[in-house]
Amino acid sequence: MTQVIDSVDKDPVAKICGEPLMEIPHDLYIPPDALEVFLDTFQGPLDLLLYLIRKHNLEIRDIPMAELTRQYMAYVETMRVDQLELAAEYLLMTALLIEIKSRMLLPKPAKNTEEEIDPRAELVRRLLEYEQIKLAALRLNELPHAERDFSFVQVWIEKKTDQEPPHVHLDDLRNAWITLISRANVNRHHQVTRETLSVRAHMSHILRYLRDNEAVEFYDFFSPSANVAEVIVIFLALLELAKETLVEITQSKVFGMIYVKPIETSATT
Amino acid sequence: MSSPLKPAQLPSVFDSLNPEKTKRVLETALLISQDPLPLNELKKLFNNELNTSILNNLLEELREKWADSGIELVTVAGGWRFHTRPEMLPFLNRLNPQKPPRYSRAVLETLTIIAYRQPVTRGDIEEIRGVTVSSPILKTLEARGWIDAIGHRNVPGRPTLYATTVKFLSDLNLRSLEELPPLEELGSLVETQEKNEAQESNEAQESNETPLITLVP
Amino acid sequence: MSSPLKPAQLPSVFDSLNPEKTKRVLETALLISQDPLPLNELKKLFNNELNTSILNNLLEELREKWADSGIELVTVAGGWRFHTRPEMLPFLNRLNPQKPPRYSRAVLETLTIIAYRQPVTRGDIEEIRGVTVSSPILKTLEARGWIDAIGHRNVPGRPTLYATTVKFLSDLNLRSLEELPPLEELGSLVETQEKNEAQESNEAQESNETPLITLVP
Repeated sequence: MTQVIDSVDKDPVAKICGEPLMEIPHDLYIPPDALEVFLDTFQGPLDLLLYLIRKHNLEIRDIPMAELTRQYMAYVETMRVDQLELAAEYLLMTALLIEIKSRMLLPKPAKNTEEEIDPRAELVRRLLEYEQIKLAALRLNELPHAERDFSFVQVWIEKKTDQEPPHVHLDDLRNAWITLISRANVNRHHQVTRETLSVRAHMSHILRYLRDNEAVEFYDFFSPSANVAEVIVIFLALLELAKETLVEITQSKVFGMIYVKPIETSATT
Repeated sequence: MSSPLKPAQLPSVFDSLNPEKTKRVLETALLISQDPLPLNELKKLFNNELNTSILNNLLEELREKWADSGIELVTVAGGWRFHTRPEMLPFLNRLNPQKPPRYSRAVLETLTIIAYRQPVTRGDIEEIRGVTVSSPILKTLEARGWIDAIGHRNVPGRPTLYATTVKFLSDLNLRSLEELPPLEELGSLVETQEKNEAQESNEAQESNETPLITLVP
Repeated sequence: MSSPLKPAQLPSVFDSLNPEKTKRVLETALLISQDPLPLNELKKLFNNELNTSILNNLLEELREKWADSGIELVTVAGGWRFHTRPEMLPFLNRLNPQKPPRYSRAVLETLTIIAYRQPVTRGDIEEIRGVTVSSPILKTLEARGWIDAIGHRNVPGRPTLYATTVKFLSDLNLRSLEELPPLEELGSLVETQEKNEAQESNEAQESNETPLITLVP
């Protein structure tokens, strides 16, 4: 590998655009163990070419292709040893450079057209475009960046309450029920009446009451202030609970006290 | 630009900072931090060259400076922090009108079934909804205080019975379950023949009401 | 207790707010908001009862109020925002010693191409940079919220088109893409003797605002 580099170093750099270049700047030399640094340094073949052109003060509009190609290939050879995959893009550029060089060597055809296309034109355009972006990137990086160069002001919002719980509107329940009914094509609508609802509401009420009381005297469920309708509903609720074996209604002797017990209590005892 | 690795190269705080500048740095640090800054953090701003009493004095002065504004400097568990004053909240809430969070359809349907069909077991709910009811759904409603377990049905497995609570009613501005949207008007959704059945069953119930009361003298 | 279903009735702004109070509300809103607040957001604070010129005047007054402090009120792409002044940075860096990540040249160049040539595909970026653009590079920029995919070019493969975001502008303290540093004119990159050519190329560029996009049929 060093041979390659040596050969580059010893190559008479001779003349660039007619001006002799005394020596290749020593930073052309890439020590093999610095390959990673090298790879980090160049963003790709265009970047490397630009580096060579600018370092050696080559005329970008009149690139000495032989010189540039030779220097470029010295770098690429260095890379090929270890980083073949990455070198692919660089190798492609090598091929392009050689192609341009050879096209320039071809005898110029009779001047058919006034504007003869320089084989280097496209390469030059790409180099200039890339350099433009490269410089813009540097300047972009110099702009103040949030977090790097300044911070946002961000005062804590003190909220008395935590996250508000979801609101439920009666319409939500209505809509949910409509969805359920239309989805379930079942005959359970008969339980869907107001009357049933109040019975079922009382079923909950009774069960909740029984949860805290082992056995309740039957009459205790009926408050003296209850109107007839309420008494009916409570009674229906008790019957319904008995039917669903949720409560046990017992009477130890005829005309004795009637007790209502939650089934679970009687079951566990 | 001095390297952050060499703090020694920075001039001593007292060379470059008067109390006003020190307060400015403190203020800025507190304004960009949502978390409270403890004193030892605040001291770092000045390479620990400020002692606690000076720091506290400056913070007190800052607190006074902000006394007549929309935010205030307070000490909380973690240290010092700016936060908004309560009277600003009505305005600030207009900026981020948090869409009131909503319950999922599964939660709403479960709640609806419990409200209209209580007491019900999870199995009942599943039967009506046609899908399994996951524990988090019931837990959500229990945590909200809208349903609770009021017992167990006496069948194998002894499933828990759920019912709605008083809090459910009051949170929905209802005095009783009867004030829930009447379901009669939803009848149009139900097949007509089913409707008839329903009415029959209804009438049957009503016709039974009076005689039953005689059992309860 | 007002029902949670009905938003609390707030008095009209002008019943309760004088200019000082209005400024206080504005200031508070700007102090709590990490994102820049556009005028129409700020108007929401007052139920849209403030007109733009009054609002702008108040904001200018606020800007002046903060002129001599560690933070400043600025207008950026997204609206008005408070941020810290550069001279606070050395102090604040002591609080958070870990430096924000610096972007690699690959990321910066990719960002630059997207910023100046948008909308571009990954292929466009590769064309200009002369190397493949890895997914992590684009992901880094997307994660920062600086670029996003805005569509697909209607060519085989339908490659994604990338553009910069409002956050990119506001994070760089810019109000619009035009405030980006102007691209170095291609001509100035060329030696003097090529001046004529350079100028031609320059004119060509000027006459065709985005000449490079022609690379992408």
